[in-house]
Amino acid sequence: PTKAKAALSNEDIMRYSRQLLLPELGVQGQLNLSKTSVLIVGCGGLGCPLAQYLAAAGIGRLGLLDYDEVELSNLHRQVLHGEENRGQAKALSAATAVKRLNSTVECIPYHLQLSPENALQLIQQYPAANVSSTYNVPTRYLVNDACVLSGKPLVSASALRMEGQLTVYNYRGGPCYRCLYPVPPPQETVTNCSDGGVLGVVPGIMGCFQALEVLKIASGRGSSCGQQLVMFDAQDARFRSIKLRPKQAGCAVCGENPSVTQLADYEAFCGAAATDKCRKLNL
Amino acid sequence: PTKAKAALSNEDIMRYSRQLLLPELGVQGQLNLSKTSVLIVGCGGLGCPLAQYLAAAGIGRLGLLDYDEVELSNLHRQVLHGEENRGQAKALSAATAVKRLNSTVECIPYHLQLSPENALQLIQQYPAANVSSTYNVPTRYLVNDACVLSGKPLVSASALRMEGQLTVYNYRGGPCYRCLYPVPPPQETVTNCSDGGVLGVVPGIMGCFQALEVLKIASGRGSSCGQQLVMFDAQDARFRSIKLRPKQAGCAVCGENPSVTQLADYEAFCGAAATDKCRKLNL
Amino acid sequence: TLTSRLSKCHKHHTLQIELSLFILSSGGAELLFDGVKKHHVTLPSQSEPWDVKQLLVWIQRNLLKERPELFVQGDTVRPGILVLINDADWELMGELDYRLQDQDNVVFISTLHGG
Amino acid sequence: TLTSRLSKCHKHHTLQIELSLFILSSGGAELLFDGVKKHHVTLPSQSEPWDVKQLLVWIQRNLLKERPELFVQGDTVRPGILVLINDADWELMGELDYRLQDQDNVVFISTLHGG
Ligand SMILES: [Zn+2]
Ligand SMILES: [Zn+2]
Repeated sequence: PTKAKAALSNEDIMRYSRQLLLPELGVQGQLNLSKTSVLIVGCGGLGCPLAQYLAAAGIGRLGLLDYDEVELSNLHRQVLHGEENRGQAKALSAATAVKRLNSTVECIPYHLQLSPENALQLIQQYPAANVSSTYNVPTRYLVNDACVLSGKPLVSASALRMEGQLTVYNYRGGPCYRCLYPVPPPQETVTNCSDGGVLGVVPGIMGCFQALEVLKIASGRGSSCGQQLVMFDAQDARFRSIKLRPKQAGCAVCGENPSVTQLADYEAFCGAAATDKCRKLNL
Repeated sequence: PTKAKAALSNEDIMRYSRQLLLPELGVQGQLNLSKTSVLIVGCGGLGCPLAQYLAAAGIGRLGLLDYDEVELSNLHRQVLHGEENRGQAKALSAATAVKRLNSTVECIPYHLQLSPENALQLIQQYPAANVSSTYNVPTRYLVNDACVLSGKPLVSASALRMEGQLTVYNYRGGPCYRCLYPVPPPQETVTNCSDGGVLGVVPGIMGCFQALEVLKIASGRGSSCGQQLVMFDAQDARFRSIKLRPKQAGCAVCGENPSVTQLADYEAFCGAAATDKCRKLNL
Repeated sequence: TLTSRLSKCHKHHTLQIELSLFILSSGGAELLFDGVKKHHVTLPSQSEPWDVKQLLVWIQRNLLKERPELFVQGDTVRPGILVLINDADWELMGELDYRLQDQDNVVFISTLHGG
Repeated sequence: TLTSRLSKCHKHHTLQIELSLFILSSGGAELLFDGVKKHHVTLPSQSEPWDVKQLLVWIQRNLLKERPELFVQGDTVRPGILVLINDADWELMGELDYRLQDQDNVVFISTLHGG
């Protein structure tokens, strides 16, 4: 889908010289990056550093999806946007910022909400890693199912208050989101950033971490976070890696007899709206 | 030094609302941030995300020091700069980008090299945490000694290839850089990014981590990385925290009978030049 | 290794009267425990070995201050909470039937939804 | 706890013929070990307990491929390399005199200077 590069240009060699030196990447790894397209679902606190470092590293194509507009209260953590972008679509604002950094990356902003109607078609245009940084529960199930149905890995992270979590789902035989969470949580137990608050640099760290895992997958080295949950506690500056269960034979979407074979109504399934605009504070 | 705020403005409350919600920060913590000034030594791969997240969070004053100009080979990791900034002083380019994100932060670019002649005077203008993201050996000793002589903590990180390291020196009775490394390393064993290469997102993660520790110190919560070495291995996505030795009684600068009582010639001490422009590849 | 741990566990319990555990909660689950993330608890001795199912009941009675329905549903944890035993997903350890050993580390982690 | 570890160590050595260690290197120090970061080594039995000073000599003879002067200077590691024993700075453990125990984890880490 993205223009297949046979070789690096002189400008590429100059721009990426410091990472071309790495035996873990090298010229072949860099060419692999340039052939990779990644969809970022959500251009918020996680999506901003993620898009920034993927573009800087030379990912071929970057889809930037967000239905929301930039607000002043975003700027403490959504560092790709600026004060002048208030009111602008986040997808557009992010694309402009990314272009400033690396104009050779093909950047496609999507100012829309991911839905069961458009998700598969969109995700199938992004052959490699599909990244979610989305927070609400219905969209997490939607992105998961769309990734499983299209056979793509999902590099998922979240951040709230002073904590972060990261897992690569549906990757090399590992579990999908539904394998871990077959039943959605009760809505009153779900807290988002507007309710619970978040220290901006925590999604900063987690979004960079997502970028790292996407780059490891895209370059051909592979992620070390499949079937792993990485937990970060910012207060004591500690990371913990947890071994997760394998792919579950009884999983509704990736199991042996899946009951989910197409995308359905995720708001009904979760008993929640797929936006985070209004939500009560609970825990 | 920076204007002492008695209360938050309505715009502040809107902008920082998501972090004001945190019991770990709150209004008092936010006011503490606005009273803090931080000097960032080096606006490169670590300094960029560091400046970005400190400014986003509402640090009162940010000194941005770098003697270098933006080059194309910087852009894979130095994400505050853009293609249009090539040839511009990094300190200026970083200041412009930071202003775009948060115009309420007082931003002071220093396009100069830190030296024994200017270091103390500069650092004394930044009462709270002094952050170094500088890589060459003489500058590390210079910044360390200047921080010890002015009684300020030093949040230090480095990144090379696929690895990162972080320590908060001279903090709450913990060791300084010299306590750990009383003798400089042989010059041929020192590798920098031009020699060894670096995956851009690795300084991204470490710079965010520095920002986190600066924010914890500045808000009054305190860092958890004094007398600790945090090691990050990007290939297996693992962090390790190592307990370091305490402050050494025999340390030449922070010990009981210090022999270093003013800044001296660090290039002679280290047998190395305080730039990273030319260096042979060794290990 | 699960079997060896279980047998070690059995041996343990015949020698030992009380069971000491580290209980951690994070991701928001700590709010059910009065905001405290780390608990070091001692379970009273009993003739049978303690399993996780019994631990959940004990926690409800002794640690949870309010709204136990946000922690358990039926005899297991509610959807959205992941249980980790000694840094592994409890699904790998036998879930509710895992027999607890002295000094075990049990973590209740709520999935985060922010970004 | 150092004393208790040392006495445990003594006891260990009277029972045991060989000493098995995990040696890790990072930050660039692994380049002295042929680029390999993790080594699982077995030290031969000897009448006296092994200490770190002897380990450095053994490493020089058995693991380092070239340029030993970039690893040791005199009888200690060269400036710029930090030694960690079981996740603690070796300065806390007795440095060269620390007596190694079976299954000890020894890390040689080079200070990074990139940014
Ligand atoms: Zn599944
Ligand atoms: Zn010192």
